[in-house]
Amino acid sequence: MSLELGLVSVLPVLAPVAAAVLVLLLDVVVPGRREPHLVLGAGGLVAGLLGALPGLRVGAGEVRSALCLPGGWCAYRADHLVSALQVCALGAALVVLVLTWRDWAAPGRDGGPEGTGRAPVVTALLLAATAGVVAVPASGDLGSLLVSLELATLPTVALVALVRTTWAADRRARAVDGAVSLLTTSLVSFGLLALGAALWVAATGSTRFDGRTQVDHPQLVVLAAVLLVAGLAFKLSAVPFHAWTPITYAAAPLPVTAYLATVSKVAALGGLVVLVRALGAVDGATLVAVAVLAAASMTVGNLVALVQHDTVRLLAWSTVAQAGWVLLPLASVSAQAASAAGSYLVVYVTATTLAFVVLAAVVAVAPVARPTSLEAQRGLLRTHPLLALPLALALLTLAGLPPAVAGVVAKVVALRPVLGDETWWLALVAAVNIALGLAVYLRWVAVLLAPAPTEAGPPRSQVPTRLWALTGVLTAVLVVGSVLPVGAL
Amino acid sequence: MSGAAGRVREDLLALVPDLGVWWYALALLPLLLAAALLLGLGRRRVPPGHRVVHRGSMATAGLSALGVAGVALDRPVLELSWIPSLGVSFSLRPDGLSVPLLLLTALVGVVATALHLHPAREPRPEPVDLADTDPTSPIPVVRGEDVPGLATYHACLQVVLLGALVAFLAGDALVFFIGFELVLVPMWVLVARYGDPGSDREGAALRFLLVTVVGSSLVLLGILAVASATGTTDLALWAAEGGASLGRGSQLAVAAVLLVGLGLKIPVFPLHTWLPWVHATAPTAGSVLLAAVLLKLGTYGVVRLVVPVVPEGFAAWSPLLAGLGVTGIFWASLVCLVERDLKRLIAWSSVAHLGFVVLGLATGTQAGLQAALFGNVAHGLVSALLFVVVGGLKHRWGSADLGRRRAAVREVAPRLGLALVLGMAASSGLPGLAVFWGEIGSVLAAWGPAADRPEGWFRAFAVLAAVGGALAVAYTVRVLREVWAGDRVEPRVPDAELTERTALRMLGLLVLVLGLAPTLLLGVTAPFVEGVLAR
Amino acid sequence: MPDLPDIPWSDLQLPSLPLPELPAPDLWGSPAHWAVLATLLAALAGLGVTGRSNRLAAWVGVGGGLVAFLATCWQLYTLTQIEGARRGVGTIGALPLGELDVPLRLLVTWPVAIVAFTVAAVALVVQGYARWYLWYDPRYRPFAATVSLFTSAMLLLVLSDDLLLTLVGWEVMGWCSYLLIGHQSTRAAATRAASKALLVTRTADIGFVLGLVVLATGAGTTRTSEVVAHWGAAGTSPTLTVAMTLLVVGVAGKSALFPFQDWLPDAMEGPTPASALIHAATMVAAGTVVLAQLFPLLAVSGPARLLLAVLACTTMIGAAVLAFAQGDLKRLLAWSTVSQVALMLAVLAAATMGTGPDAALQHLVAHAWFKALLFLTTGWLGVLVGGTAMALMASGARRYRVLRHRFGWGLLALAGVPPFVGFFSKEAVLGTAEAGTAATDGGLVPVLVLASVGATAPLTAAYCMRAWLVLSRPTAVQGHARLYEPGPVERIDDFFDEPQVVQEAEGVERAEAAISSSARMGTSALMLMTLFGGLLLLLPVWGPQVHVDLQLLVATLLLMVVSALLVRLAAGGVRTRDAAARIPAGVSLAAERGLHADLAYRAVVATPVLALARAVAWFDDQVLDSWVRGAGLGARLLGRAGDLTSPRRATPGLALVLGGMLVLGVIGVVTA
Amino acid sequence: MIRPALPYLLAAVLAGLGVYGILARRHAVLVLIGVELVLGAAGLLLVTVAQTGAGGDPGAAVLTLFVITIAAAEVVLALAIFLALFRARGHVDLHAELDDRADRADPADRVEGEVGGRA
Repeated sequence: MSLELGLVSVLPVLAPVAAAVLVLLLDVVVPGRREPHLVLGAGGLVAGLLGALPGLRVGAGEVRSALCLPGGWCAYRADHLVSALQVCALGAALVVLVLTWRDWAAPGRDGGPEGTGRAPVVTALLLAATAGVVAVPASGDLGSLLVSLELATLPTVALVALVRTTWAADRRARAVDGAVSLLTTSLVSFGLLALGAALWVAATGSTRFDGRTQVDHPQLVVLAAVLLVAGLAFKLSAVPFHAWTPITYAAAPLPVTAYLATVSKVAALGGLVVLVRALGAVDGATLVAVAVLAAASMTVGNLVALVQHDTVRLLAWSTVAQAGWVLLPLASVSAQAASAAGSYLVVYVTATTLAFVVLAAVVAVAPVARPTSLEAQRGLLRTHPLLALPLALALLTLAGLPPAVAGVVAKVVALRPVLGDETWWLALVAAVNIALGLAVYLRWVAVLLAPAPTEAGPPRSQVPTRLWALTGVLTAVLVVGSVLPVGAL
Repeated sequence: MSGAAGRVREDLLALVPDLGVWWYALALLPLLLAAALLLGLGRRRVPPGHRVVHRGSMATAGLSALGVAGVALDRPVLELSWIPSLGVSFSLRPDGLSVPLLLLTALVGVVATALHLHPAREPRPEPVDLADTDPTSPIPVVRGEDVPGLATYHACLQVVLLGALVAFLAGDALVFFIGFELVLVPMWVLVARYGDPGSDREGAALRFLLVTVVGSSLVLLGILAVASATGTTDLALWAAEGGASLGRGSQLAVAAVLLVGLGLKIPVFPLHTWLPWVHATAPTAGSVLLAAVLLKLGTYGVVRLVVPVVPEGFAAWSPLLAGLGVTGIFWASLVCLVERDLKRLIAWSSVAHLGFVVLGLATGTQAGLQAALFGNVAHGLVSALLFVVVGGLKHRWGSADLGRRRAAVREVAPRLGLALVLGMAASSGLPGLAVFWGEIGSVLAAWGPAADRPEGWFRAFAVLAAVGGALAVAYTVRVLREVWAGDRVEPRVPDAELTERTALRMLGLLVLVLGLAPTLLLGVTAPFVEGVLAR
Repeated sequence: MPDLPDIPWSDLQLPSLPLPELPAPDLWGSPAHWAVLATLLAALAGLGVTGRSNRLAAWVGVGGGLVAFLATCWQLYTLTQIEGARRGVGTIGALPLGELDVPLRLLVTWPVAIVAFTVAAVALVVQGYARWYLWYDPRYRPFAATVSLFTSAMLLLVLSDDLLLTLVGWEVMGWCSYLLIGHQSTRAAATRAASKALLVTRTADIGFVLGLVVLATGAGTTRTSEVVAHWGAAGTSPTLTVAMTLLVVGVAGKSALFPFQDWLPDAMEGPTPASALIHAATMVAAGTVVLAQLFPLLAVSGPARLLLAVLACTTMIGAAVLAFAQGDLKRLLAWSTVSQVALMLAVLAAATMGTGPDAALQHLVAHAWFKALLFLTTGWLGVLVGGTAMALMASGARRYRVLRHRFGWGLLALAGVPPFVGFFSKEAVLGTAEAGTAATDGGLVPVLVLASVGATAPLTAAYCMRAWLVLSRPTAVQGHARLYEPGPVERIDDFFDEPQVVQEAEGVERAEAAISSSARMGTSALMLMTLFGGLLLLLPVWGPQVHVDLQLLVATLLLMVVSALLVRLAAGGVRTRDAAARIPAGVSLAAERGLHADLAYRAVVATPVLALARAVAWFDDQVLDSWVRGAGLGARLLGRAGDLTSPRRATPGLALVLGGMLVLGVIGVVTA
Repeated sequence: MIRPALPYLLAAVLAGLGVYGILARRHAVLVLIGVELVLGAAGLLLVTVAQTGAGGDPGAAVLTLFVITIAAAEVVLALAIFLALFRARGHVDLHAELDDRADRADPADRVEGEVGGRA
């Protein structure tokens, strides 16, 4: 059995993995340094990004495949949508990597550098998880799917727990709590996923997703698909698999939260896309289940986000709501469903990343004790207009309201397949949730717009240049996306 | 188009330079640039003075109005591929339906930017009786002043105008929708930040936003349903197809969703409760824009997205729609008889007027549609006029409560008084002023609706609408008696100042011209109406 | 009683005079256009461009009136030059209303042209008079503009050949009456009266609007002549009956028929020129014009005619009785207007297709002349004596001799004494009613009308006599009158002066005692028309095919004389020579309050409507809006509940995951 | 084809036991064992299918190996986290409160508290 490798196509996955290994090796060679790890990690991500970019140009129906068997089946298949998801994940991971810079730059407990050697570990974990995320949507069989999914999940658990030693003890304990929450959910979900995989094999007789699946037991396929969806949904924070989300988001370091809120979602959606494509020919019966998931997620997420007083928690619940929007198009039989969900996810990831970047900047400069609270951002538009405007843009994108046309178009793309099916009940739930979501995000925007509190002290420090750069780049992406929306991928 | 109007148009066309699609640049770009510039300027440590901002904003609106006039005369067509993956093109295509509304928007834009914004103050102490009158109570300032956030305020006005213009110009459903939604955030800011500090302005703003967003979400659903059935978002193609690719059930569903969504915006009874709150709170320019432009988006949407696109669905819902419209006329007019806040009262009268518009639309006849389109524009002018007056009065009085005793407007501010009489007379359907033709046309059309409408119901609606017209006179009389007439001259308030006078003159003149020569407007809309209903 | 012959009306008419063949160029439109537009433009200019100058406003107002007057005169002439004496012209072009044909045209025929002439003439006089009357009024300019607008609206209504144009004129007049009556808006009574006038008439207008709508949509056009042709051809139908009944209700409101009568006497709160205009030629008579234009339809709608007859006859007699009991001369005249307008409408109900509606229009014209005269003279005297109450007015015609003939002729004409104009019109009315009786062989409606007219004539004579007795009471010290009238009254030149607000006290008094030449000239012209206006009614262009029953004539005159004598007798012992003083105080008070119709309006309409409005406002706020509020609150509460119940421990989260899996599995398997 | 009922039954029992363990136990390691039982059920199912159902696709059997490997990795990580939890909190009770609600409190109270703290 000969295997066609096609390593160029796998570069998006290989480059981060290789970088992760190199980072660890480098740590052995030159211990106690930070910058080289970062540069190496960034290099790996950029290389992956460059490797994925050509995939954006492939036409409809074309696939960049690798690890192929002579029969034509490939374990790695990246078409246009998958490449887009990969680019999105790698880009977001790069942003998170830059966000974590502060972990390296800050002094240790006694004024000197932190001596735990966290830097290479964190970098390596980040790279490994990203490699997993990138591999998920491209997987061509159940085995690759399971492996890459766990590769995407397990390092993030470690990342949540690996907090800075300079933190207070109870803050670190909270981080561990967050990790426990994420870990237990992911464990159980993996159990479900494995069961689902087994049932899938039992029902279809194959572990490969090659579109030529023969169906022996339709009900079994549905059950398997539902179990697989349930196993994947936790990663997407869909209700009722969302319980870990607010706990972990609030407990983890901000860059890691950003990672969980953005890059991880790509993995979840990637898995779902693979699944939906494999199911596509088989059956449409999981649709109702997905529809229920979507409706419940967006409603619960928005409702609870409405009463949050902490921005990170608000973003956590907003993630839950947005998960519903990502799932929404998948509830239809339309051929564009996967692409619509992917398109929505890209917009969501961009906007959420921008929100987290701004949040990181605010945390860096805010003079108050609790910088992530909503109250701390009162009057931000007066005090830091260049932070507040991008944040408002990001929030409006999430809400889907002009002038953030990108968000509107994303909502349009997500809703279109549902209305193509005329699933009116779901569409109506979605419509109500547009309004609910607006209430959520505009509550935040209103705080930004409000007059600044007079007793606010001087800013603690300047916003670091790298955050300015990230804000600028992401804002530019959103603005361009609003002027010339891409629409469906 | 009737001969006279056609000739006038040709003569005017010969005069204007042929800028083609560049008219759009003239109409839209100034607004965009000014909004960006004002937002930028407002963020500076030392914000620019009110004169710079006010005049710049006014000039922008004027420039844009010029562009809109050019668009209205030239009617160029712009088609740019915009979102190829969704088959959406950025197409701007004015026709007989949109041209009057475009001109209305441009005019109201000039008026709204011309009005001064005043800093939020504590309401003036109100003497409850003649004995308590404090002759030295400060006379409120109505001239321009440096107000914090003035630049942002004007930027919001510009964006609202931009959105409305885009929505009216759009030849593509999605472009329409984006324009439709673009107005929401700036309007929300206008109400929440510059609204009446004496009331719950943030609550009112949020209520406005959420209710209208629920409406626009439903509109989006309808648009997408039609788009997936027809495979295009081009409005001209939709109208040409006339719902052929939608089954009866789909037509009913799409029409229902669209009508509820747009009905929230218009607003149609019983979805109207947000309007009085928002009007009572919004700053004057905000009220003017809301009444004259934003509500028009709803009726425009019905004529654009429902009537020609899902005719069968619309016909099925139209008796209910007409019934709700008539109930709205009745309901709002009755509330006007006891409402204590003058601004809210004017807002309620808007609900009544739009009831007539809805009734006309629902009849499904050319006469009804013509009357509705006419009534739409007429209501825009009249409500803008009334809100300029009432907003000015509210600023001068410190509140718009009718329960307090105040100086008679006719005695202390005769110019405002005259405008108030004109506006209220027009609002009560006085012939010779604009609103009359729309209302009587609606009643005429309702008595003889289209063949597929239940005649008995519509006749009953016509009777109720006529009774509602009499109620309009009743509340008009009430307002004039409580505000305009009387012998008190304390506390003194200043009369209309230059910008208000100019705005009132322009609006009043147009109300009069449309009332005396309705053919000017009816001639513009007639080809469109024939095109829609001739099938 | 000797058997007297019937004289056909055509025998009384003047011979058709051959008019010289003057060139009749229509410069820029027809005279109808000029008449309507001149007054309309005068109204707009009066509001818009006169600035602060009363003088300019007066020029504009009177100028507009003059142009209209000349145009209507010219129109009379042009009609003689037109074959068939019908002339239709367009206005602003047809409205493109799709299925409905709305040509918006005007139509001039002889009766219409004469009515227009009368309207324009009275309006011109009123404009000139108002300049004097409102000399010190700071609001003269809006008043003049409103009068112009009022005139324009009435001319439009008279000349209209389109139901919509009729409605335009109709409603505009209603509004103008509001502004005119409420002119002195600082007085609560004036504002109240104005509001009442507008509300009552507009309420009745619901019927008018609906009637027009029914007629127009049924015919598919709003052109009056075509509407008449269409429905006339269709014959009697329930729809037509309903439409005409609704129209009659509307007309009843505007013409102050029972039960809408009460607004008109209250309208006396307005300045006297406004009262003259409203009462004489325009608003209250508009209903007559409209029904005359639609007469062929009214004639075939039995119930509508019956309703009209009952309302008109009730009003006619009741108002005449009330007029007698008023303690104020202006209110007396107001009630007499109510009575006289009811007379015009009653004859429309009694007329048949054979007689046509012209008698009503003739009475309209006649009434316009003498009622305008009476009002303007009353206003004049009111200025001189400081009020219009009977007590103040007593001896007025003696003290100011210049008023004597004006009052005398006016009252004689009102009473219908030959050879004044009122006599001719009343004969035409009687003749028409009698012809109706004959044609329908003693039908209910004509008999009712005939009886009521017969009963009204002596009542009218009675209150005229009463007024005259009071006015011409010899003063105890006649010499005092000499003091007040040292010669011809002072004149002031109103068109070339601005009123000087700061004047010496003596100057003010003199100015007030004087009257301007134009105002005086106007009343003189009216006086002449009161005497010679009968000639206008005898022109050969009227077409009533009626006979003057001399027997009836004599009987009526006798009755009138008797009632006048009775009044004289009753007035005998009274110091003010006021016969009404014999009426018990309670009754008199009730009569002055219009028999408390106000309370009835309030109880039947205003109170229930306001109660309903309060209920609606409450419902809107508490029930409808509560959905919106509830949604906001509910979302927040749900959110809080969701926040509180979202798991904080690992195990419930795991249970949720497994439970969710179970639910999804069930959904998947069930729907598969 | 023979239906191998016994292995399927065993897989079902294992999965049920695992789910029961997850739901009923609060000791972290016991929950972990519950998850392992579910994974075992999946593995058993896969092996059975590989032997009977799947038409010669070796993937099913290989997948079992994958699952086992991943499970091992998970256990390592899980035990590490539990250790950290024990160090931080002194227990490995999964029913303990994980979420610190301090930042959920009403902002008004919090501001007051802060002011008081500064004073």
